[in-house]
Amino acid sequence: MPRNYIARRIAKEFKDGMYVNLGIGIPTESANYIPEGTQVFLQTENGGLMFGPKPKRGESNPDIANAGAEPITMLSGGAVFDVATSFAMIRGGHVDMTVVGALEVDEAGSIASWKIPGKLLTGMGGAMDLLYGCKRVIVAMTHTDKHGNSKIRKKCTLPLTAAGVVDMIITDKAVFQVAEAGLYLEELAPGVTAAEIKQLTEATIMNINEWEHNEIT
Amino acid sequence: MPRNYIARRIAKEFKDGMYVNLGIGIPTESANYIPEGTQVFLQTENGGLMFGPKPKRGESNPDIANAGAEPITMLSGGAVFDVATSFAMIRGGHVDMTVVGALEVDEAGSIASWKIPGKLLTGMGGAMDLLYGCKRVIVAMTHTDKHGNSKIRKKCTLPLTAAGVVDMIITDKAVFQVAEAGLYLEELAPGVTAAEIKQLTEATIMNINEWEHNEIT
Amino acid sequence: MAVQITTKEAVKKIIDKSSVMIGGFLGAAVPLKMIDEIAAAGIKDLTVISIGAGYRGGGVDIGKLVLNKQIIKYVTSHVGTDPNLIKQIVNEEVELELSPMGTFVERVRAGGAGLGAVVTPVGMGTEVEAMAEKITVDGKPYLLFKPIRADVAVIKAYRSDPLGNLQYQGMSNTNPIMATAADIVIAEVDEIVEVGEITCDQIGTPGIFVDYIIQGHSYAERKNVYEELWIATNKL
Amino acid sequence: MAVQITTKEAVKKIIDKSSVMIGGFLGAAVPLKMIDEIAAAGIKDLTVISIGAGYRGGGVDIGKLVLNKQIIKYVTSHVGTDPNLIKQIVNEEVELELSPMGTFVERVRAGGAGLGAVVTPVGMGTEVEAMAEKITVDGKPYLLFKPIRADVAVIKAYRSDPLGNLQYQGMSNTNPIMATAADIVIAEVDEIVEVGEITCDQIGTPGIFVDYIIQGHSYAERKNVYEELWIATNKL
Repeated sequence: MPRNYIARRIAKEFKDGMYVNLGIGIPTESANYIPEGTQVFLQTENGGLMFGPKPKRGESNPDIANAGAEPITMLSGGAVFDVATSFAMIRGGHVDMTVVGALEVDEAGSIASWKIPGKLLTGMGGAMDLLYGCKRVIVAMTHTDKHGNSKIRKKCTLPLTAAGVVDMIITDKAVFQVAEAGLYLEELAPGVTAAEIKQLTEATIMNINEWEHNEIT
Repeated sequence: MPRNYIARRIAKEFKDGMYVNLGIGIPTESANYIPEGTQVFLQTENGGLMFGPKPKRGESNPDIANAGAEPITMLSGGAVFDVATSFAMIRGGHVDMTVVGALEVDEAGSIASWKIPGKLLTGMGGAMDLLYGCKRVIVAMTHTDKHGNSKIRKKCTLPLTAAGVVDMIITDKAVFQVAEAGLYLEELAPGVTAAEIKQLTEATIMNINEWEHNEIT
Repeated sequence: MAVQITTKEAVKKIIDKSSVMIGGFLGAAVPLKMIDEIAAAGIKDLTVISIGAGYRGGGVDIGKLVLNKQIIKYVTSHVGTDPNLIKQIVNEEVELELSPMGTFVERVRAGGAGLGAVVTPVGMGTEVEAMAEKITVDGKPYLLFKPIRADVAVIKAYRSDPLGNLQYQGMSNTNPIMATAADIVIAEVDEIVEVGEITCDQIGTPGIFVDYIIQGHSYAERKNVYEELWIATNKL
Repeated sequence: MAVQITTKEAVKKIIDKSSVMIGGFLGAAVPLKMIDEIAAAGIKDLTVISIGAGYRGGGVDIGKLVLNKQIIKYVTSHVGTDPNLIKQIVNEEVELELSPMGTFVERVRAGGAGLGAVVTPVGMGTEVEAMAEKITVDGKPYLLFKPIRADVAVIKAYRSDPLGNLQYQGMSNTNPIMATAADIVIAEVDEIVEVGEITCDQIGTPGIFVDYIIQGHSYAERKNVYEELWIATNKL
């Protein structure tokens, strides 16, 4: 269950009282695994804080939706506001963390997620603001693309969404810290070896020797 | 009653449905003379639209005040908002008219009202935004200073509050239009002659000859 | 001060080649009736300014104008929800002007607030640098973007009074910002109530910004439209 | 998320040489209790950032900090209401940084919103040109001002819930903007209510912006303070 591993692993990064913006897909799923006793306030860039699960049929409100225009509910204590306020909040550094998907990430913490020249044309939406403004950026993605190529690159080859912003990378195979000096392996997914990670990762992993050494001894 | 003349004359400029910001003093008094059947919406830069007279004792609200922090009431249909919104409204050209006092005005429609070097130091407050942003600017002031010197100058001698923004000047003695080409006398206060205006006004009055001619014939 | 008119009268304010801001967010809180009427009127060569394209999949709300090929330029931050629009952009039938979402919103705000530009760090180090002017403030690099205004803004609010005071409910998203940034502002509302019924601190957009009010779907009708859409697309 | 603390605890967040934003507008909607406590604590060399000085005549609200000579720099748009402050400025005891009121507000907003600068036409052709950098956008001249932030913002709201969600009533003026633009944000409120009592569309400042809540005067007490002040100064 790689998908499940990623979502559960993201959830370990939630600290009590955090304001978090979650990207669509696996990041959003991670909200299902928020640890007991930890209160996390979810932000949605279209103008809401502290939203909850989707409503029951018949109980939706046409003006209460997430950034994908899907119906949500507001929790008690939640707030709604306009998008200028929302992006002031995001760009101004008030949101503690964002978790997003990516096409590529690199050693410098740069991320490509919005464009594949000649192929994927969607516009950057709010991603650039979120990646610039949120205090902590976690990228959640599969370790390799469908051809088995590493998505953790020495240097991103696709157009960047933001340069040097990523703090942590969570894949289906491992967890990395992105530090000033480069990438550090922090955790392996169950059943995955350091040797396998080394082979599947294009980027240099600063501490890979320690991990491999530990595996051998 | 020169003061009364100015306030009453200002009120003639109010058109139905106008949004107007009135400076303190005589401009504010002009609201007492709004013609019957004309609805004027008063804006206050600290964040209110459609405010009314001061409340009765015991009925004031500490958070309902005008730009001078004096108690006012909100009329039915009135709105309150923050100052960023208020100045977006003002600077963005949404307010139809402002009426302000001045130390000096000149032929080019420039106005000095916020500073006398070495004497008056208050800061410009919202005056520069109002003068820049409001669609129509009326200056209401005495024609001369306490020494009898013309306050309508060829060129302002005091630091400007805004350059080339004034549309109309209403004094205790006359009313002027400020056009591209210069100053045009539009009206004389009761008992005032064109000759007197010519003598009391430093600025060139483009059509003063016509007025003098009419007086002689 | 606003005037109540019919949807048919309102749509006449928009002509061929107009620039039109449309409030809402990827299909949510959009002026549904006005969009239908713009589609029906067949106005052409529109520059549409909206934060993103219409509801995912295309063909509904703003997507109707895309299907009708009424748009020649799209000013936005995201078109990923509408495959028809992407096709028209790739085929160069529609010109695309992108900015990051927060920058887009500030550009519209600047247009309405009389500011000369937006100066933001967002997009530095990306292709966005080519979409703006680079400037340095206090030794740090920023991108300078120009304000955005439109001929007409068509926005959506919950209720209005006859003065054009608008009340929102839920996420007002782009609507209050766009209400400030066009020469003509048309607000479509669920309900028009008497003056005073929307109290001074419930007003999200004061009437000073609004020129015309039109009666949209009632809240109950609109809720129904969205419930059906959400059920059909497996979101509810 | 916010934490409720006492006024005495809150004032410890402000130290000698701190920069402090104070919400309100020329005496209205200011955090009265916090100002009293700052005055009592005798913190020195403060940079005070507020849209204008205190209530006309001086000596009350912010004017107490002036009387105490606790301020070394004043960042504002207007000092005309406080003769004591003007005297200290003329005597060079207090450094003055002025900008036009709308520009001041945008500078604070930019500070809180992560924007790099404010670009405005206001002040062109006046002495204000010397207070900013001149830039040209689209062939038109503008003034570029830097954002303003503070170490601590002390703001005033009507009610709060324990999450720090703030509700305003009447003119909120600078309070919601300043709530975004400081490292530490302290909100003084009339009343602290339970979560949920302030509904999602009544929240003027979401709790994400607020660090500490303090119980100010009750609404009834505060109304009394202002009635007395207004009656004493012949305004009511």
